[in-house]
Amino acid sequence: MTTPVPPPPGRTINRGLFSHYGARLGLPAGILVTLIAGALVSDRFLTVQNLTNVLINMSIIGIIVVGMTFVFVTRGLADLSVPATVAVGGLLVLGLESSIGTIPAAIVGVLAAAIAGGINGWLIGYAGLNPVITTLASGTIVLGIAQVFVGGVIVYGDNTEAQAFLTGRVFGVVPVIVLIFLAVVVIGHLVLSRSMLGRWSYAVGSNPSATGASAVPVKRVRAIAFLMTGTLSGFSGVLLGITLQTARPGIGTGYEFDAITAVVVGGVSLLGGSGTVLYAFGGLLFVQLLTNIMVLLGVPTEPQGLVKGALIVGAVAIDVALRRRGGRE
Amino acid sequence: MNARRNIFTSDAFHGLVRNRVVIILAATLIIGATFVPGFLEFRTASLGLDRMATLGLVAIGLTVVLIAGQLDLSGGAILALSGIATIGLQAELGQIPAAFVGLGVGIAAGAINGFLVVVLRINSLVATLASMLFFRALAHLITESRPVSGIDPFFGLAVSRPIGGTFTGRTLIFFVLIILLHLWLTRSVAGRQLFAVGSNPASAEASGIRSRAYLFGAFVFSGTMAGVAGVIQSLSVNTGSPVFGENIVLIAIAAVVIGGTRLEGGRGSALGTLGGLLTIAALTTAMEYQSVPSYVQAIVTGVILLLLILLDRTVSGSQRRDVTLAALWRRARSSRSSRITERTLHHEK
Amino acid sequence: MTTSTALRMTGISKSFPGIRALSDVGVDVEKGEVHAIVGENGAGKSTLMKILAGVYQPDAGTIELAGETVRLADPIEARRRGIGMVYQELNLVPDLTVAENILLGSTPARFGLVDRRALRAQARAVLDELDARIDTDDLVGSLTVSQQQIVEIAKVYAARPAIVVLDEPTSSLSEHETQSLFRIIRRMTEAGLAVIYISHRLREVLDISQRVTVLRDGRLVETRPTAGISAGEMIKLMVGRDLTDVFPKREVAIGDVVLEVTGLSRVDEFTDISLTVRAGEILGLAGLVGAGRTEVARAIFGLDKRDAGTVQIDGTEVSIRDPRDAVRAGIAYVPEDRKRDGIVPQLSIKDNISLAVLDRVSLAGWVKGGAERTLAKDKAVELTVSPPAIAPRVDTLSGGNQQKVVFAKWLAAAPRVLILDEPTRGVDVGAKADIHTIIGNLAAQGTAIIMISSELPEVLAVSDRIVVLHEGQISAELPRGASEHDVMHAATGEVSS
Amino acid sequence: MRNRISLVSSAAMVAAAGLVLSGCASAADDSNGDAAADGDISICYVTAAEAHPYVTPANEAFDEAAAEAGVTVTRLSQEFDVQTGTEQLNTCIGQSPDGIVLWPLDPQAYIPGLISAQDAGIPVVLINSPMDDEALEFVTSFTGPDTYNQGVIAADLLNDLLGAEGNVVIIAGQAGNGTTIGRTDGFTERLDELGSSIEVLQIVNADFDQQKALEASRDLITRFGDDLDAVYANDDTMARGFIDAWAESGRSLDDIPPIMGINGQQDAFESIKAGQFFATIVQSPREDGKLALNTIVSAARGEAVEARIPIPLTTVTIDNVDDVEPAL
Repeated sequence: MTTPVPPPPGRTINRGLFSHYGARLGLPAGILVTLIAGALVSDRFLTVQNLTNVLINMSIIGIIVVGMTFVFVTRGLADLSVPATVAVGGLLVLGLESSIGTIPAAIVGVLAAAIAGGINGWLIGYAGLNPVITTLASGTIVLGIAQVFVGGVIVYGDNTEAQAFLTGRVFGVVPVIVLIFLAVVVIGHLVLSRSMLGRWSYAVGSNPSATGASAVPVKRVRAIAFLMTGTLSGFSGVLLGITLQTARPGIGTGYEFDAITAVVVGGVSLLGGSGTVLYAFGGLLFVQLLTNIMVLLGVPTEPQGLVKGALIVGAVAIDVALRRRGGRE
Repeated sequence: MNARRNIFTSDAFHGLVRNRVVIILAATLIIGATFVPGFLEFRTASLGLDRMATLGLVAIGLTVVLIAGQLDLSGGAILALSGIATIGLQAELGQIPAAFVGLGVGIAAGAINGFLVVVLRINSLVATLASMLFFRALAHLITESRPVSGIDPFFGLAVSRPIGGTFTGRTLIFFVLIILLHLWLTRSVAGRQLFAVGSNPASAEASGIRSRAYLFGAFVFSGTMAGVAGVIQSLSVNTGSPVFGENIVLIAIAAVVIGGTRLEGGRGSALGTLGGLLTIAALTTAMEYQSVPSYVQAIVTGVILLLLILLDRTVSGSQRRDVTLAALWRRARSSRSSRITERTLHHEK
Repeated sequence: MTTSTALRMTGISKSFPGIRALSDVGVDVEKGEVHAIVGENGAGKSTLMKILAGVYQPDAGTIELAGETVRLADPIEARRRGIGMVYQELNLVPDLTVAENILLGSTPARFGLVDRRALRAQARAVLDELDARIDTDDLVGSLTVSQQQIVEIAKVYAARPAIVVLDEPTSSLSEHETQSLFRIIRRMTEAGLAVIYISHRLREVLDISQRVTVLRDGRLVETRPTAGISAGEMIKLMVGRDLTDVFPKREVAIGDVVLEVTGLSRVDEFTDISLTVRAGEILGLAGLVGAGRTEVARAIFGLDKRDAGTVQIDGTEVSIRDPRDAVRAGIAYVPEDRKRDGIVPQLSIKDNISLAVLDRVSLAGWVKGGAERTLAKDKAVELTVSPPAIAPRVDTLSGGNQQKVVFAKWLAAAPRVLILDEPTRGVDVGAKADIHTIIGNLAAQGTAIIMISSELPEVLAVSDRIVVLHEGQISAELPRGASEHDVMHAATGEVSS
Repeated sequence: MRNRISLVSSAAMVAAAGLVLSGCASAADDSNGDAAADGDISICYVTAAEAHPYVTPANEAFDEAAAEAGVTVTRLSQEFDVQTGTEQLNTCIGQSPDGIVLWPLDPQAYIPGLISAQDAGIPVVLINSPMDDEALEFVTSFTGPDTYNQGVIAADLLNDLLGAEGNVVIIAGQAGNGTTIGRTDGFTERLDELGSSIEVLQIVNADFDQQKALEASRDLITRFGDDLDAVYANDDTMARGFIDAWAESGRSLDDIPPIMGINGQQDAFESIKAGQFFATIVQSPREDGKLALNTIVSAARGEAVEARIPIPLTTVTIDNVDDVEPAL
C-alpha cells in the first residue's frame, strides 16, 4: 500500500474512450470552426491567395515545431535556445554565401546549428541538466558567438536567384518553401511514429527508468531530441535568411514561444510520452488561421496575444480535464 | 571511477560549491576593481545597485516560485501592466492611489497565474507563457501601443535619486524586501513549509500542509513583486509603456539560479539570489565601463550560468552532503565518521 | 466493550467498478498491541488501510476509535483523529532538518516564526522516547535509508497518534536495522499505542506481533494470536493451498556453463562476487534485504557501473557497459520494481513487448509493423496475458498482467541468461503459478536462470543451486534440498568468517 | 583540521576563477581621468542597438568623428529596450563624463534621467529621435532628422500623387518609439490639414524590421489587394518587406502601388530606378552620427550650440535618383 494514489485504473470503459478520442477530435473540430468563421468574417479569407499566405507564414515556424515536438515527447520540457540556432543559420548562410556559394553556406549554417543543438543534447541528455535553464544559458552564448562572428552588423545576401527559388511557386500555386515545410512535417511524423528513434522517444517520455532498463539508450534519445530542434531551427534560419536576403542576430526572437504555443495547442503534453507531429502541425495551423482572421478583421498585431494566451489555456485545460476524468492522471 | 569519486565528494569541494555565489561574486569584484577605474567607488556601487533594483524585485518573487518547484514567465508583462496603471491613472486618481492600483494589478495578475496552475492544474511553464502573452497583449491594447506619461516627472525622482548620497529609494526598498524574504524563508513556519511543498508536495500534503494554497500564494507573491517593480520602475521614469520588462524575467531566472536555487524545487535561498543579482550587476557594470559589446556580455553571463549549473550537478550527483559551514563545524566537533555512505533514497530528481 | 480497544472496524465492505475489494471485514486492535495483517496482494490489505487513513470511504461498515464511532472524511481528518500512517515510500523533505521534518505539520512557533529551541527540544524528546540516535540538525537528505525510516516513524509518533500503521517498513532495512525498528515499535506499544503491522515477511510477523489477521480475496479468513502459529500454517491460511504445489518444479537436464561472473565488485555495495550458471539451471540468489542481490543483478546487466570483475558468456569474456551490451550478449533482467523499471505505461502491450528488441523487428531504423505485431502476439499468448490483445495501453492492465508483459518483453529477447528479480512479488496467486510454469519451460529450453526472491519457500522449491549473499559478499553456496535453516544461517552471516 | 583544508583550497579556487574571468574582460585603456583637461574629453553614448541597418552606420560615423576630435567614447547599447536605456543613462551620469549623447527610444521615459544629468552639469545631446517638448528644456541640443517633418513631406508627396484621394496603409516602426510616433503623426495630421480624403486603411507595427514587415505585408496585400493606392513605410527596410511580399504574392512588380519610404537606403534607390518605389527621404545615418558627436564636443567645451540642429533631408524620386548619394 503505497502513498494514497488516485482510484484504481479500472474506470468504466466509456470514460476512457471519451478521453481517448476527445483529445483527438478537439483539434480538427477547432480548425473546421475557424475556417467557417473565417469565411463568414471576410470574403477574402477562403481564397487560395490567403490560405497560401497562411501556409507561407507557417513554414518557418513549422519546421521548428517539428523539432520541438520531439523535445516535448521525450519530456525535455522546452528548448529556449531556438532564437540562437535560427540566428546562426541565417547569419552563416548569408555571411559565407559570397565566399563559398549559397548551398555550401547553407550546409555550414545548418551544421553549426546542429553542433549547438548537439551541445544542448549532451548537457541535458548525458549530463542530466535541467533543460529550461540550460537552453536559456546556451542560447545566450550561441547568439553572442553568432554576433561576434558577423561583427555585430547586419548581413546581406547577394543571391536573389535562391530567394526567387524559395519564394517561387510550383505549378503556379504552392510556394517552394511551403513544400519544404510540409516535407519536414511528413518526415518528422514518420520518424516519430514509425522509426525506432520515435518509439524510443515515446518510451523515454513515458517512463525513463523502465526504458533504460529495457536496453534503450535513454541519454542518447534525449540528446537527439535537442540535436533535432537545433538542426531544424538552423535549417529554418537558413531558409529565412535566403527568403529575406538579410539577417540580423535578433531574427529568431520569439520563435521559441511561438513553437511551444503551437505544440501545446496541438495537444502534445509537456509530461511526455504522447502526442504526434501531426497534432503539433494542427496546433500551428489553428493558431495561424486565427491570427490570419484577426489581421483580416484589422486587429492590431500586438493585442493578438490575448487570443493566443487564451488558446493555450483552453487547449491545455481541456486536455488536463479529459486526462484526469479518464482516471489516468 | 574511484578517483572521480573522492575529488567530488571531498568536503572542500562541497564547501566550495555550496558557497559558490560568494566566490564568483568576489572574483567579479576583483576583476572589476583591477580593470575599471573607480569601480569600487561608492558612487559606482550605488549606481550598479540601483540598476539591479527592478531586476531584484522580480527575482525575489521568482525565488519563491522556484523553491515551490514552479516557473513564472509572466513577470515582465505584469511589470508593464502595473506601470501603465500607475502612470495612466495618475491624472484621475492622483499619484499615490494610482500607485496602489498598479500594485493591485500585480496582485490580481499573480492570482490569475495561481488560478491557472492550481485550479486548472496547467503546468506552470505553459500557464505563465500563456499569461505572459495575454498580459503583454493587454498592455498594448490599453495603451494602443503608445507609452503613457505621468503628470509630474519630479515625483518619480524621489525613487530613483540617491537619498542623502547613499543608496536610491528603490535600492533600499529592494534590500528591505530581500532581507524580509530571507527571514521568512529561514525563520518562519510558512517559509520552511514552502520547502516541503517544493521538494515533495505529497509529503507536505500528508503532513497536513495545504500544498495548493502555498502554490497559489507563491504565484500571487511573484505577481505582487512584479507589480511593485512595475510601480517603482514607471515612477522613476514617469512613463508606463507596453514594451517595458520584455526580457527581465529570463535575466532574473538566471540570477536566481546562479544564486543556487534549483528549478526542480525544494532548494534555494534569498541570500543566494542576492549573490546572483550582485554578480550580474557587477559583471554588467564592469563590462559596460569597458564598452564591451552587449553580445559579448551575453556570452560571459551565459558561460557563468552554465558553469554553475554543471558544478551544481556534479555535486548533487553524488550523495548530497550537508555542507553548510555549520554542518562542517558540527561534524568536525563531533568527529563522527560514518564509513558507509549508502545511496540515499532521495536521489536527485 | 472494553475501553482498552483502540480500534474496531466491523462489517467493512468496499467495491470498485468491477472489483469487490472488501466484503464484510472486521478487525479490532487493542491499545499496546502489535496487530499484524497479512495476505497476498489483492487480498484487500491496502484497501482496508486506505479506508482507515481516510483515503477511501467504506460502502458499508463502521469504524470505532476508542469506542466512539467516527467517519474519516479525508487523510487530514484521520490524522487529527490519531491515526498515524507510515507508508512504504517515505514522505520526507530532504532539504529540511530532522527536527523540521518530524514536526513538519505542527512546528512550534511564536508569532509565525519558528521557535528553534522548542523545535529542537521537542524533536529530541521524540527521538529519545524512541531511543533513536539521530542528530536533530542534520539535513534529512544526508541520512541513510534506515535513519530516514526512523525519522518518518518519529514524525508520525510526534503527532501523538492512538494508532500507528506500518506498511512494509522493513523492505529496505538490514537485519540489524530491522531489530532496531522492532525496538522502537515495542517502545510505542509500551506507551499504549496500537500498532498495525503489514508485511510479506512472515518470520518478522511472528517475531513482533501479538495477533495476526489473515485476509484472502477481500474476505477475513481468521484472526489468531501469533503465539504457536508457524509460517507454514500462515501461508496455508493466506493461499488456502498446499505449500508444495505453489511452486511446481520441473526436472530439467542441466547443460554446461553459460554465464560465468568472476570477482565482481562495486564500492559500498558488493565485493568479489563469483558465480556460474549452467544451461537449464535455476540458480537461486538468496539473502536478506540490503545484502546486495539486486545490486549484483543490475551490475551484471549493466544498469549500474561496476568497479571490478568480468562476465563471460559461453567462456568468452563480454564487455557490458550498459543494458544494450547485455541484451546483445544474450542477458535479460526482469526488474524488481515493476512500476518504476518494468512497464512503460502510456505505450501499448505491443510496444512494451517489442521495446527491448526493437532492432530485431526493424529494418534500417524503421519498425516493420507486421514483424512487430507477430512477435508481440506470440509472446502475449505464450505468457497467457489475458485478454491476449496487444493494443490496449499497459496502464489499463491488472498487476499480474503487467508482470506478464514485462516477462514477455524479456522473452522476446530470447536470452541465453535470464535474471529474475522478485518475479512473483505483488502478483495474485493464479499469476504466480503461471510464472513458475513459464520459468520451468524456459529452463527446459536451456536458458540459464538466476532467480532472486525474498520468499525462502519459493527459492528452496525452485532452485537447482542456491548462492546466499550477506552484506555484499557470498556467504554460502548450497545445493538443492538445503533447508530454510541453512539458508537463513548463511544469510545472517553466522556461518562464514 | 579538516576545516582549515577546505578554506585554503577555496581561496585557491577563487584565484583561479578570477583569472578565468579576467581573460574575458578585454584589457582596456584607461578611460576618463579626473575633470576633462582641454583636449581630453570623454563622451558617454547610449545608442539604440548594435546590429541595425540605420543604427550601425550611425555608430561607426560617431566613432570616426570622435577619433578625429581626439575624444574617448564609452558606448552602451540599449538593444531597443527602453528600460535598459533609462538605467544606462544613469550609469553614464555616474561616470561623470564631459557629455552624454542619448538615442531616445521613448518620448518621455528618459526625462528624470535628463534632469539628473542637468543637475550634474553634464550636457546632453539627443540623437536621431525626438522627445516630447517637456524634455527639451533639460537637453542641450537635439540633432537629427525632424521625423514629424518627414511625415509631413511624405503626406504632401502622396497627396499630390494620388490627387488627394485613395486608400493608403502605414507600416509603422517600433510601437511607442519617438521616431515612429513622429513620422506617423506627421503624416496623418498633415493629411487632415490638407483636407485630403486619402483614407488610412490600417496601421501595422513592424518594428523597423524587414521580416516583420514582410509578414504584415502579406496579410495587408491579401486583405486590401488591388484597392491599395499607396503605401507609406516609416523606413526603407520595412518598405523592402512590402516589396518582397508583393512579389511573393505572385503580382507583377510593375503594378505595385507607389511606396513612400524614409532613410535613403541603397536598395531603395535601385527600386526607384526600376520604377518599383515612388520616393524616399534621404536621412544619412553617418550625417546623424557625425553631427551629434560634433555638437556634444562643442557643448562639452562650453561653446553655445543650437537647441535644434536638423540634418538635411533630401527627397529622392525617379527624377533626381541619379544625382543623389544613397545614405547607407
